[in-house]
Amino acid sequence: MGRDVLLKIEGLRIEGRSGDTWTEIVKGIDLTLHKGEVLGLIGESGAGKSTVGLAAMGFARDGCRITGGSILFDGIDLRKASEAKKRDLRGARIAYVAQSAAASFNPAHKLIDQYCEAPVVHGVMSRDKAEHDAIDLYRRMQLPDPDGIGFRYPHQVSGGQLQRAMTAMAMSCRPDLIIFDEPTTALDVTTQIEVLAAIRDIVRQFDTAAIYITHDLAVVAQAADRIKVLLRGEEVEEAPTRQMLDAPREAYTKSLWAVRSFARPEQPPAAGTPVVSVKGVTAAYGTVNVLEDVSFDIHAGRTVAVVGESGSGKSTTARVITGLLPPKSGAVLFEGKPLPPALKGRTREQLRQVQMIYQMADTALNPKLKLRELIGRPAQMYLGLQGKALDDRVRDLLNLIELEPAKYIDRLPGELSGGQKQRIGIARALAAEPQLIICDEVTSALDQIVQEGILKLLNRLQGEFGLAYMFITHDLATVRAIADEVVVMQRGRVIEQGPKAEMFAPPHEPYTDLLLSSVPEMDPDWLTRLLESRAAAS
Amino acid sequence: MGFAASIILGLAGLFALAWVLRLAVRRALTGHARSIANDMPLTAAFGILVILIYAIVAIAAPALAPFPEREIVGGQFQPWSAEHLLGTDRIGRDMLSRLIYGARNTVGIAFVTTALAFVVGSVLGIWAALTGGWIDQALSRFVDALMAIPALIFSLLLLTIFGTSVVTLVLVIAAVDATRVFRLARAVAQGIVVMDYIEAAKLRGEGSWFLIRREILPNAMAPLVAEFGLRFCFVFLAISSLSFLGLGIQPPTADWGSMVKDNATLITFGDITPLLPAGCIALLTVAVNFVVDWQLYRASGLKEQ
Amino acid sequence: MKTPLVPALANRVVSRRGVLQGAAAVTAAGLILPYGATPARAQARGGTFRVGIGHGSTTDSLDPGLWEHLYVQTFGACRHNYLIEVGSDGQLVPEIAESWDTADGQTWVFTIRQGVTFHSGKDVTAEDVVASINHHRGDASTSVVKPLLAAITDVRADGNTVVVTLEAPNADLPYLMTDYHVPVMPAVDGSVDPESTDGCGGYIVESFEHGVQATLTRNPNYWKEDRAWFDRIELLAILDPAARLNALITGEVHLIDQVDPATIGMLEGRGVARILSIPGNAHYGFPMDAREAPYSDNNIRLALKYALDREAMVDVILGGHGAVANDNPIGPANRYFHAEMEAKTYDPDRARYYLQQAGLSSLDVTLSVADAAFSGAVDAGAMFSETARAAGINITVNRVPNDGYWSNVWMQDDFCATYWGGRAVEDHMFTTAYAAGADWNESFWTNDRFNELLLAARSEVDENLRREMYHEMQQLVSFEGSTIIPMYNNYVMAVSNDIATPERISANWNFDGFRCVERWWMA
Amino acid sequence: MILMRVALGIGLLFIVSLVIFWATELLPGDLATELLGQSATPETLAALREQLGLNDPAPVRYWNWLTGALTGDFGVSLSNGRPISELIGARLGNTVFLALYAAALSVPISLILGILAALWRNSIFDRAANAGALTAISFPEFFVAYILVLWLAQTGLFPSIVRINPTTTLGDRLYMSFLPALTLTLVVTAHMMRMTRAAIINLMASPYIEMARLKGLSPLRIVLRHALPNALAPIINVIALNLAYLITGVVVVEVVFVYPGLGQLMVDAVSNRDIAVVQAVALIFAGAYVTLNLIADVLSTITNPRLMHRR
Repeated sequence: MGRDVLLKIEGLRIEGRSGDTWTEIVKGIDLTLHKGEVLGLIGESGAGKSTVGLAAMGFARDGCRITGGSILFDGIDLRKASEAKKRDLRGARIAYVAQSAAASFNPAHKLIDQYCEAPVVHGVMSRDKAEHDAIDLYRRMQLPDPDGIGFRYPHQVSGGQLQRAMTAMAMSCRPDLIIFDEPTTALDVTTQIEVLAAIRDIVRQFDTAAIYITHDLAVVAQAADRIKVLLRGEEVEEAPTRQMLDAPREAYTKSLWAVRSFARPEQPPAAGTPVVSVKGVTAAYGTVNVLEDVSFDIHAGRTVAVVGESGSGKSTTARVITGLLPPKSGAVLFEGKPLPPALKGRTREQLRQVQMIYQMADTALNPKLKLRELIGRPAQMYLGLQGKALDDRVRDLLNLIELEPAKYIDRLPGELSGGQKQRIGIARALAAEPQLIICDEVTSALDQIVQEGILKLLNRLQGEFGLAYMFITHDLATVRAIADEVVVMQRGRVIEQGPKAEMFAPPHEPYTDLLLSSVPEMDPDWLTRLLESRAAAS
Repeated sequence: MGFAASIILGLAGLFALAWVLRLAVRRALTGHARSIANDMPLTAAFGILVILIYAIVAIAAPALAPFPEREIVGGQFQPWSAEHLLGTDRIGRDMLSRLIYGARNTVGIAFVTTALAFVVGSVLGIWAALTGGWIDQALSRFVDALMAIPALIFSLLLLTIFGTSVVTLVLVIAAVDATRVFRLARAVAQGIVVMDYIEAAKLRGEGSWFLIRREILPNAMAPLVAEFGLRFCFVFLAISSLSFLGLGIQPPTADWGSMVKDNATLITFGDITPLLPAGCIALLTVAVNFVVDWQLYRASGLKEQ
Repeated sequence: MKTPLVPALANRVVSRRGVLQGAAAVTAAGLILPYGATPARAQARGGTFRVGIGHGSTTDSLDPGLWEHLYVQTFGACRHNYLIEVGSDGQLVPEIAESWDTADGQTWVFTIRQGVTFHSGKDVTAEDVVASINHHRGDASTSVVKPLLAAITDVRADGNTVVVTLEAPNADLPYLMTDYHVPVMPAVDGSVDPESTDGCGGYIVESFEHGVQATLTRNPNYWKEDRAWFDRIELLAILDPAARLNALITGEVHLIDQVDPATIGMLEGRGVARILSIPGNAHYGFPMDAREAPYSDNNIRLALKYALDREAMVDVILGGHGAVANDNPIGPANRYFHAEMEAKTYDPDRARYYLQQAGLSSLDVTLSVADAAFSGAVDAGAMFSETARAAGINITVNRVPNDGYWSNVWMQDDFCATYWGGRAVEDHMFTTAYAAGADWNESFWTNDRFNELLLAARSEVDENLRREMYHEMQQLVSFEGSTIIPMYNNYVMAVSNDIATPERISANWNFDGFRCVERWWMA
Repeated sequence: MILMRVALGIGLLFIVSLVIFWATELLPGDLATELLGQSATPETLAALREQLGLNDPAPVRYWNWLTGALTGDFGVSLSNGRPISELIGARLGNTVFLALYAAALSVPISLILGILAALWRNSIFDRAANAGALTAISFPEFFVAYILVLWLAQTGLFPSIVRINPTTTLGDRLYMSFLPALTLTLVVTAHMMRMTRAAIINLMASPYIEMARLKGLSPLRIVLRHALPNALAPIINVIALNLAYLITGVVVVEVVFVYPGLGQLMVDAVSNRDIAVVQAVALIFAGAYVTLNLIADVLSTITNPRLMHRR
């Protein structure tokens, strides 16, 4: 690491505005980056990692302001530089790759037009040369059809390809530094690998320095030379990657590392009539079948994890069970008896038995209702509770989800944290005293430590009430933690199902294998090995 | 010049008062309400203050007006004096008193009309969005058809059919405006009905009325309230346009639109008399728009500042 | 901008001065007078005269039988001539009829002027005149003056004369021939084409669009040498009062009607235009249904007559452009106007006295008004209501829609507002609106003595006796009649200083008897 | 898809024609009574009704009217017997001329003001433009018109009334119609400007705008090249809406400036119960509204790559 210092940030302080008040969200961060070096910046949401990343470009988002410290890029003080000077640097010498390429490409222009914009505006190269250069970079990024892909609009290109195209665009002026802001977070696990590999290769090819921001340790481990851990705007620790993985010093870092330790103990095989049986269900939106002959059982006190990538039909299956999407053929049995296919045909009692918890607690809770009514309404509706009895029941439920009733009962969802909101979703489902709860990606929007709490809570409640869970997820780590049985879906079909132990032990179906092998591991060499083994296999 | 100066002074005074008011409200309130007040720009405070003043004037018109609304109390077009602060009108009625009663009549009628349009339009609009299917299609196409006929012309036609009493005026303008509200309410509700909490409530087995009332309406309030403000202004101006064409609020009821129109020939000679009622209309419209802007800004959560 | 059909109908015969003596012996030659009066400034040809009129609609018609407002009236006067014209001083002036004569008042002979041509170049003949009159006669006619000409039993051409035969003698026939509805139009196969713009007037139609504008150019072959001074006439329908006023001030037009009294002072202050305020016999009123209580009691009627402030109404409603009326439909311009009647002033005590005579201490009545009745009727009602209160009379002003006022309110409600156009012939006014059983006896008032006098006066030839008869009738109408007439309204127009006007402006109809287009000239 | 919208538009017009027909049926009295007025007798009324076809059942009359209207034949004006197409022709031209004139003034002004306001948001310029726009729409239209006459006509700059006929030259037309066009411009600019500003500001929070800023692009380039293309749909829609208003909603301005447009014709026809003219004009207005919306839809589609270039 004896190379020149490219970026030096000292004592960086940034404030964010809420209403009329400013609060500090970055509290004195130091950061040094050498030429050609990749720094991993990790932390949970609210750690300030993106803010720091943008500050490295001398940029603060609307509603933020840099209040202290210095940012020296190649000797230029970005805090003192004029806007024009900063504009000359941005895109030309410092580039940025955003989390969602789909949102960060302008939908109105073709990819190659957007590629060429920065080089032409900054006077690095002519439009013609930029176009040739773009095609060359697309090829290097292993994009399919590199000659033609640039002439498509963003919506015509898949997410993984867009992310690579955006990396290529960031490279267009051959910058000295690229900020990667969670570039793979929005991608499916199998796509993530390809993008990660492409990013790593291109950065190495051009010897570009990078700041790689993510909340996923295993991902950053594949790309970064050093890792810096942030918590609430402050640095926790910084160390070379291998050292950080093997021997974290701080308790917080250790707790981050320990998240994946929770696992539900092995359960004996379930017997008797399943609570819910999905029997040969085929369902369609319009004329396009989205489910084909899907069958599986869910027993009381057991958790069935339904796994698959986006578009595999996981959530559609849930819609069939709840009656929102009546199947074309097949049936859903409840305790052995068929449920009316459509929601309208079901009795209140049948509705009560199947409850649902959603991925986005933000949209699943009516923001204008107090917790009292949010949680109380099912109890009032299904169980006929009123007045004091209802109030007591709501308080009990709040206790069950570990929120202090007196403090929370009259709050609005907007006044809660993400994890707390998800707990309210759980309480609302519990209030109906159902037999089956469908959990649709309930943890995927949460930070890892919070996820852990939710999973533990769900596990505890299952023990207490003998609930059956149908757990929809794309995250195999979560499956490992909570499932008794696993159903793997791909393109509307069940391709494999069985007890968890069997599913995680070879041999697998090829797709299951692909899914499993794509889960990043906490090993800086994992990606290299995986790519080598896949290359060997093909 | 004295007139222009007094207007500028008056507006400045209102702004100052609004500033003081906002400060006082911030001190007095706590919690969520206070954070709203903290967020409030000065223009919004000004708007709220103006609306409050209008409301008070409208409600307390008989107590505030020095003379009765219709009584001839002086000569024709008397100048401003101590007795008649704003002079008298074309048949010798007190201008100030008529302006004050005009607040009650014009604002009151516009308010009732807008409220009616909103109740009908938003309930139907939300219901259409919630129900979907052919009901939604039928209602939407019908409303599209009604909207294709220009509002002023349609009102004119209906008023000619049903005659020009205050009741028909209110009903006709409300009916015409309800179509616009329907469109907005439906669009807003369409954004809400796809939310998971609506699905959750449907899964729970809630009926349509509960969904509209408890789940959708509270979340559609912000844009609807903003639209209410704008609609209110449009209704206001529509009534004065109809008065201009002779179909609005009928004399001798004091109404700003008619008062502008009745004195319109004076504008030709640069006389400021018609400015007073027109100014009253404009001030309220601007005030409402300030509040609406603020509401929209809050609703969108856009960090503009 | 509809004017009520009824007053328009009732307005048609204008001045009967000199007719009675003419009826017996006077030849037409004796009536030939110079056109117009002494000019104020030298008359000169040239210029474009633009007129802004507060009437006009797309439904206007070229058919003279359907004309009902100032726009079509003026447009008609531009392109047409009549048999006889009413001069500025109210005298009859020969126009297409060179002279006229009658032996018995029943058969009339009109001699048609020779050498006059229509715009199309065709000569004006007796046949054209016959067809023009017949357009308003017969079952198929849609003309609004059909009832008026119903007394004509025969019209025929005889060489260059037209012979008109009546059911019964009527000395007023020449007056009927001045009616603006009866212009001389070219005949084709014995009938006129009502949609044709062809006429024998001073101006030829260049273009027109109903309800918008009409453009005319001077008729180079016009037979009158000292008339029609302008090269072009443009008539514009400007319904909005403020727009009309603006157009005058900015010089877009030279003449406007219906000037808002409130702005007259300011307009004059501008120095670009002058106000012509022409007293006529037009009047505004409030008829009461004499058949219904409480109006069946004359004491009540008198109480109400003393409970309004006529002077204030003239000031406020007419802006001073008018005169106080003493509940008398016969105006000061009439020959037999009774000026010596006791004037009624605003006198609440006297009103109260009449109430007591009727055995009442207070009175509640409802007055239905709309500005369709007359401009300012609503305000006038409000003023009436204010002044009557002092007399213990509570008048509730019921503002009714303009639309349908004349069919749904007038002669339906027992107390409402009305308007009558200028009328120079006493008999006509009384016969139309005060005679027992008359179609438009709006107050349903019947008085035996009055009806007796009306018949007698019609055939009375002694001037003094006749005067006395009409005076008595006016006295009866004023003090026993059932119509409150507080004011005579002037014709108020504003004319640009670019236009010169004769010293004398006709009191017969607006716009100098619609003839401003040919009597006025550029200054 | 564009065909689909056209079909929808035609369907909409059909419903509109039903509504119009139904509404005009409700007008009190009929043309026969209105035409004959005071001189009506039962016999003449009956004869006239027969002649005018007023005795046919409503569906038959509707059908006759609709088929006629489709071929451009709106029948004859009931009150003066002239063909309605002739009656409407010149006025429709006048109305469209004024609408286009006002649009030619207001669209560029409001786009430029809206873009500048978005660019310099919360600056003095933004606030002033906003306040000015608000004030302009806060006064009744006729008041604005009178004030303009006071300032611009009485000083002799422009005529206070519009005296045009079919032979008026374009230059004269533009000059004489300036004040009505300016009044309308003031009325609609505020709306379009605010929508343009809002649409652009709305987009300024999107990630691709942040991306553009992080590419080091100038603010003007960001607004013009990155925000504006994506804000086109709402802007086009608001322009279409305002154009429709300019064609259909200008009765008041027509009255003040004595402008011979369709609005005055409609008001005239309503008060004269000339139902045939009312129906024809209402249908033309509705047609203009539907067509403009259709054009806006199509333009929005064409300018949106997501709709134009399918995956």
